[in-house]
Amino acid sequence: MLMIAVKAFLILLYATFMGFMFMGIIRIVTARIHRRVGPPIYQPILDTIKLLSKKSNITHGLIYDFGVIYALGATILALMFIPLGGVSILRAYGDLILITFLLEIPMLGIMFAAMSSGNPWAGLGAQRALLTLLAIQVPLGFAIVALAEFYGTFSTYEIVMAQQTVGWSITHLPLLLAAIAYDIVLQAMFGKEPFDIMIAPGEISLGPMVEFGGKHMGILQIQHAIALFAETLFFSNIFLGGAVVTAFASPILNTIASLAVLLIKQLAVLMIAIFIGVIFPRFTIDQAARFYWKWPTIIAAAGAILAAL
Amino acid sequence: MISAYYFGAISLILIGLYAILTKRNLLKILVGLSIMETGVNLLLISVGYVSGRTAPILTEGATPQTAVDPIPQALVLTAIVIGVATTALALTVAINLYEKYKTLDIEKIRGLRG
Amino acid sequence: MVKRALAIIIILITGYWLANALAQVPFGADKMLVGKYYLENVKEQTGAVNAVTAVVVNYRGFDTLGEVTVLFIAATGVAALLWRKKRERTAKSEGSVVLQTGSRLLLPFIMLFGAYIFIHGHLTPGGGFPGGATIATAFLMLYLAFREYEIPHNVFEPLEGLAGMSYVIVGLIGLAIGGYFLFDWIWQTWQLGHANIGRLFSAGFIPIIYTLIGLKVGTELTGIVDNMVKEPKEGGQ
Amino acid sequence: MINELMIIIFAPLLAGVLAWLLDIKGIREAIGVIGAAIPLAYLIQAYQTLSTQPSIQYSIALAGFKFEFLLYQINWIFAMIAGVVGFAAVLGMVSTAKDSYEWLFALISLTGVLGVFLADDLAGFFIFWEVMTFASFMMVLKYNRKASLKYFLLSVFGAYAMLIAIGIIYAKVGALDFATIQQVLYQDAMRGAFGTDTLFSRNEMILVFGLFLIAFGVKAGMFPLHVWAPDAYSETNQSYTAMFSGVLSKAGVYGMLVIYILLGTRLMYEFGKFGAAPKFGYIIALLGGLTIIVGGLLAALQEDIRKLFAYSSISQIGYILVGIGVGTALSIEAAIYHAVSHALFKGLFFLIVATIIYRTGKTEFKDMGGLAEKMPITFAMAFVAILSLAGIPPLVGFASKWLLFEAVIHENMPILGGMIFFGSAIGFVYLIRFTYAVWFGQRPTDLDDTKDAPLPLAIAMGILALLNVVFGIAPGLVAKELNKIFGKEVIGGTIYELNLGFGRYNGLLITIWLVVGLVIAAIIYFLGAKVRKVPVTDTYQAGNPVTMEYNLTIRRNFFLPLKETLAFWLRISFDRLYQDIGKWIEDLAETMRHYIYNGSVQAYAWYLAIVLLILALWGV
Amino acid sequence: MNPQYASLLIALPLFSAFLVPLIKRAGKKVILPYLTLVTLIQTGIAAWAFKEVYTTGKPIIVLAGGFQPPVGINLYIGHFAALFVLIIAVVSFFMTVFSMKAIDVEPIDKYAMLFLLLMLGATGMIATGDIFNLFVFMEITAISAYALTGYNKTGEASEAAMKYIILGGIGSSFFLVGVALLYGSLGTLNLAQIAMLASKMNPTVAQAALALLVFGLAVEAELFPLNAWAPDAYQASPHPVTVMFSAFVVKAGLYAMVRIVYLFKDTPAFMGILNLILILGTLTVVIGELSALRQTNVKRMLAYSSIAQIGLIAVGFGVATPQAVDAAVFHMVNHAIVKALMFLAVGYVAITLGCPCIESFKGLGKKMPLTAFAITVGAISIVGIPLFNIFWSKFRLLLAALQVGKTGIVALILGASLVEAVYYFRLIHAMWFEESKDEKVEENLAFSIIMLLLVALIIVIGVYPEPVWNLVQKAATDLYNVANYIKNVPLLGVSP
Repeated sequence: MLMIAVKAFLILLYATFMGFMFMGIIRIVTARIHRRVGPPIYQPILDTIKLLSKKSNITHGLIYDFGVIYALGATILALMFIPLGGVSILRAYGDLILITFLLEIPMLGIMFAAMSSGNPWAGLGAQRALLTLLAIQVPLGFAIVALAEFYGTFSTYEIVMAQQTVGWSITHLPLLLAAIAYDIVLQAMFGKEPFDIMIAPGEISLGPMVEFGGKHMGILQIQHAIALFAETLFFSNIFLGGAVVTAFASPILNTIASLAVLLIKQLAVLMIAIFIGVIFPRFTIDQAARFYWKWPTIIAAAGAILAAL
Repeated sequence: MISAYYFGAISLILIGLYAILTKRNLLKILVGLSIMETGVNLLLISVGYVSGRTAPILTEGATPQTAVDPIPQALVLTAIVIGVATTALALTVAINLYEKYKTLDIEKIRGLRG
Repeated sequence: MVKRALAIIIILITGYWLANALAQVPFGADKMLVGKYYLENVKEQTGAVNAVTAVVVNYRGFDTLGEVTVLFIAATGVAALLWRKKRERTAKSEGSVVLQTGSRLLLPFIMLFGAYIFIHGHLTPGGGFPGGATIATAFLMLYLAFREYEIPHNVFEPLEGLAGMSYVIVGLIGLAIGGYFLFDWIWQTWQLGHANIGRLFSAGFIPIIYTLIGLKVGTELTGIVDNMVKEPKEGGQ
Repeated sequence: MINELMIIIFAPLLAGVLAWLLDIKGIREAIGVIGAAIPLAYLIQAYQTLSTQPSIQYSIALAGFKFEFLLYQINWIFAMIAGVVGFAAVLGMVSTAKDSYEWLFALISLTGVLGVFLADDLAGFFIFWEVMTFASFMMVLKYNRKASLKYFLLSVFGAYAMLIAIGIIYAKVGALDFATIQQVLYQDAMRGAFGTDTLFSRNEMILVFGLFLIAFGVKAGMFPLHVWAPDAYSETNQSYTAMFSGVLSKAGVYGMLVIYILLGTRLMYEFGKFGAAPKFGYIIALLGGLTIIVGGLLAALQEDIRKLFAYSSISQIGYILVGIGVGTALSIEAAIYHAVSHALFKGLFFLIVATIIYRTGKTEFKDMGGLAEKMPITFAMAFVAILSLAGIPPLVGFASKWLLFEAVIHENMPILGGMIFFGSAIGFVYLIRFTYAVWFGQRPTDLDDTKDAPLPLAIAMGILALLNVVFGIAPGLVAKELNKIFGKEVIGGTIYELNLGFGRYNGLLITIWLVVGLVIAAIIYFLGAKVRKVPVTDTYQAGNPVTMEYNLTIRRNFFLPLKETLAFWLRISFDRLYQDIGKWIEDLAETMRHYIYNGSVQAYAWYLAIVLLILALWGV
Repeated sequence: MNPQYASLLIALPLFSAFLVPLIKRAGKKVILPYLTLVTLIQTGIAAWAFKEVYTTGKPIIVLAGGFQPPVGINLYIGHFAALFVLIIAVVSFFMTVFSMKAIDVEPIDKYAMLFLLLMLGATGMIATGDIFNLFVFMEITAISAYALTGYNKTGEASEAAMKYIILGGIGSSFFLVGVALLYGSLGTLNLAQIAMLASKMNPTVAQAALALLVFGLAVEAELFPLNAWAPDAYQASPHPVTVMFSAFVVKAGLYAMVRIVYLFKDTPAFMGILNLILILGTLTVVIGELSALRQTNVKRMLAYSSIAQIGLIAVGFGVATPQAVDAAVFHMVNHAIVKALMFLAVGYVAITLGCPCIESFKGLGKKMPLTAFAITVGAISIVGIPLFNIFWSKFRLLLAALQVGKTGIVALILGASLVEAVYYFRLIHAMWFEESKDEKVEENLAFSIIMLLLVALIIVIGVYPEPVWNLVQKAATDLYNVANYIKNVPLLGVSP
């Protein structure tokens, strides 16, 4: 019991920290591409601490508070189910469908909180976020279907283990297609261009986030960090072979090594997202929907059908 | 070959029918109806006829073996009366119709339709 | 024209069909089954010499009852449909002198002849219906001859009903006495007139019924004539 | 007549008639609630009996038919759905029903649906089917003629299709009871398998299946026969709709199961399989998938709260059909599970809608907003319902949906898999729309003195919400009963855990960790400084000072971009197609009537002559 | 009691009709009460006959004049006839009550006579065992119906009567041709003997005779396209008469047709004629329902609906399996009850509010709640909702048709039933949920009682059809089992 608690706490800390690092990396890389210097990599952590320690906070009611808490709580919940190398508490229950759903839940909390503020930008942002969600769901679904059908199991952990013997998922054609689709989907999940219409900073003032400030925003920052970590982790696990290191005698070394392997893969996923995001301009919401319902869907569906055969 | 009585009877029936189908005057149609009835009566009677026999009145000279079938005659009696009744009623209706519509052209008496 | 042509085609085909069927019912052949029975037993069972009359009144009494009813309906129907608050005759002129005199003169004879026809129904051709019709012609003649002539309605109408009722009552008496509706109790139970077959006082209730029918038909047809010659008075319904 | 099955079926009917005859306010409500409670009580009692014997059977002979009733595991589950949701709906009606008319027909429809579930022969099945259809139709007729007629026509069209199918089966089998039909068709399939002549030809099987599919598809609201549902669900007492949507549509689902029970083997033999699914089932599943998408998308575009949930109902039924269509033991169990959970959360939703309409008198999103503060209890219920429908663990909606996903995808059905994924997202979409427009944002001033739910409605909602939570945390409770259908452990695991071998879900675990996550988040939250509450006008408005006069909440055309994206597809409307057909028939009838009965007696005489001619031609 | 007393069923109405001119002397006011009394007695006699037949299980054979058939005419009051004679009497009794309010056109005494004779004619048609006698009774029915149709003496009434007379006249003429052919071929007119000899008949003659007989009776039985007189006649005749038309006059014609057709079971033409009836019946249903769809005159709408129902019954007889005949007879009974109720209620509305047009029915639930309720129950029943009587018969009928593989026909009929649902529910909606300005009307107690009685009957049969179903089964067997029919008639040994 205690072990689990400690483990969970460590995972949480690691994920949060890495998540913030990722956020920092995004900012730095983006800046570099823009030929700027960019902030230091720990800047997001500073920002968050600043937000959390604000003396004056406003609220729009119970839901406003609860939504934010719920978002973070659900993200933590999702994190626990994703296999993280050798250290995982609930990986036995890490069901593909479950995780897919869990990764979407935090958004619900944010939406609740944002909309309860009554700010029209928030409403507009929520609408766009939802439509984006709708748009990505089809290719996402097909990608998940392709995976499940290819491996005949829904357990993320088993998929990781299977990849140790048959090779990374992306080395198989159906799953390669699925991975491509999923990666495009990931772009929207991260809220990066060209699918960032929901937050569109210049247009609707960050959309759902417009009203948050102080500790609410701080919590959401933490949530964002963890979510970033969790999403890249999930992708690395299911498509990039995850990490099962048994080379060392010491389990601790094994764990550290696997975390390192995973981290590299996660960074790779992140980089792709950043590069795409920096290159492309923003899509309007109907363009995004049409796009997602066309190419990624076709690719993912092809993958799924191939996997089924 | 069909007998002349049958032929006549059928002809009468069909002539009556023809009148009903083509004439536009209500009275002519009723006349057609009457002709039809007459034809039917003739047919009934001819069905009961037996060659060479007399009326079924069994006084002297007539025996059951020399009389024709009495039933059709009885039937025709009834049929005639029924025909009379129908005609009487039909004419009455025609009177009423003329009073209301001021015409007997059935193409113009079309208040109830659809 | 098309209509006529079509009508003719339909009629020809129908005619051919009927003729075809009738060809299987040979004309003039002895096809009697029940008829033969009637002819053979009519005298003993009904006492009538005229087999047709026996069939009409005795064997197929229900038909005749129905027939009377039909005529009754017709008369009633005509009266009902032509009923107006006020009606009058609209004949333009009186009949000629010949007609007037002739009809007065002939009236009793025509009526007598009519009575003869229905009373002797069981002996000679004829019966209630022709007799009644004959009587009605007498009144028709009166209508033709005289502009203002009216039959005595308060006699005719009850008479008509009474005659009909009596017919039913005769039938019901048969039910009471013989156990069957329209049972010829006079001939079969009381056995009256068995000795004089072929004469007037024979044939059980046939003369009675024919008399009733004659009266009824006479009054009814007269009623129809009466109704038809009148037209609604201006202002009446 | 006194038999528990009869009591279960006819208690609501009797209560309805009594309530209608007495028509005294207070008493009729009491009678109605008792009438709905009796079947529930007896069904719970029957659970005991069913644990000792496989089924409870009863039959009566009437009008030359022998009506069989059988209560066993499958229909016990369905009857329980009817019992629970029906009871809750009736409780809701205590507040919302205006006159005895509604009591009469609501309770009759409960009888109808219970009868459908318990009937064990096709005649009884059909009769109760009609009773149910009729009673629910009368509930709609009171509110809207057009909607009700559309509902009735399509339903009766379906019912008649079923009647023909029943007749075809009856003609061949010579019996109407399920057991015989099942047996004969099974033997027929065997005969076919051995190459001898079969009783039913291939075309007849297609016909029978097609007719049944239409019949049950209509009731379930299957695409493209769903067009009645949005109107009918919305144009009636919303408490009743809880039953209408929650239970009556399940009759269609149950009917699909009946297809399996009666014709399954024979159809499978005739048409073979598509992957793991029987081909005929795949048709059901595919139509189910389309239903999910069409229903969901249209739900998102509605401007009327009732319509939104009506379409949502259609969409959710699509899931069940997909599960049934795939046709493995697991997928059927998953479908039934989803039927249970759909009844629970959709029943809850419609009770919430009933409460809102009861308290505000409004039905359109544009007139609402900010009600969460005024109706906290109702909002709490809505929160549970939303989470459940959206498929958020650990509520029952997720458990069933998860099972369905696993069952479908495991059988290598990629297309169906994609469809249901899309469906779950669209569920999110329309729910947020509902949440936003009704509960949050600026409140129109005329809603300022809105009160919370009346007690009966609150109790009714409480029952359903509680079950939503309980069955979500402990999905094994339901799974255990479902396993009894097949007599084997299709869904493994414990009371809290569902274990399929290739995937597992533990409701309790998720609850615990969710709580842990929430506690962590809450700790961070409470570490921060105190908060100050501000009104809705005090938000970031890009510098514009706003007052309550401004409408700050987007209430109309919330998903306008979606509408624009789908513009092309929205032009295709089956509703309009059916209406056009209807109008065309009416016009045809009108023309024909004037042409045939044209008033001229000569024309009529010609008809006689023509018949005579036909007779003559036939004779010659 | 002597079973021959059943002949009173014919004698009493006749006698009473002939008595009317005398009764009239006592004043016009007594005529309708007298009429009520007569029909009540008739109901009593019918009930006695009914009890007699159903307790002994043997038909009553009334021998007119004491001559055994085929020499004399016999009435055959079997299970079917007993049942229907009772229905005729009861419906007539109700209608006499209704007439007291509904008939305000003179001459009331003639109306009473015609009314009685219409009842008599239908009774006779159902009871008689002789084909020519059948013709006579048919004419009695028809001619009194002609007269009653035109009774209102409006232009419409006269027009309807004229159509009825012309079409009926053609029909009866050809019927008589058929009788002539039959007689010429067999030498007998007794139905039982015809049945006995039918198989030996020349097939050409048999076909023609049967076709002509069916043709003639189909005009009375309203089979499409021979039914063109019917909607007009229903619409234009006085309301009680419409009820009688729908409840039993037409059914008597249908019965006669079926009785005759079944006698020819062993002839080659039998199957053909059945198919003809089947096709005509289906057409009748479809066209009847479609024609009713957009009617604004509710009475005419009901007329078309009534025609369609008759077509349905004809389909049942056309299928001609025992099950189908059972169902068809059941449907006859149910339809008689329901249509009596409907036409009564609609007529009542028409005389209270002025016209049977749809405007009168708007908001009827407020104006005349009981009448509206009665119409509603009737409409629901006709549409075929379970727990109401017609459902059972319709359901059984369609099942029976499907059983012999008439899927297409059933599909057509069901399609037509959908149409039926549309117009009936439009009516119901108009009655209950549409507003109207008019005040509430005090409803007549007697009519209310009659309507409630019929409503109760509808629901009782709907909920527990068992007793009626048993009766009906016996009645249908009586109709269908020709061998038994021949056996029951004590034929004299007159044979070729």
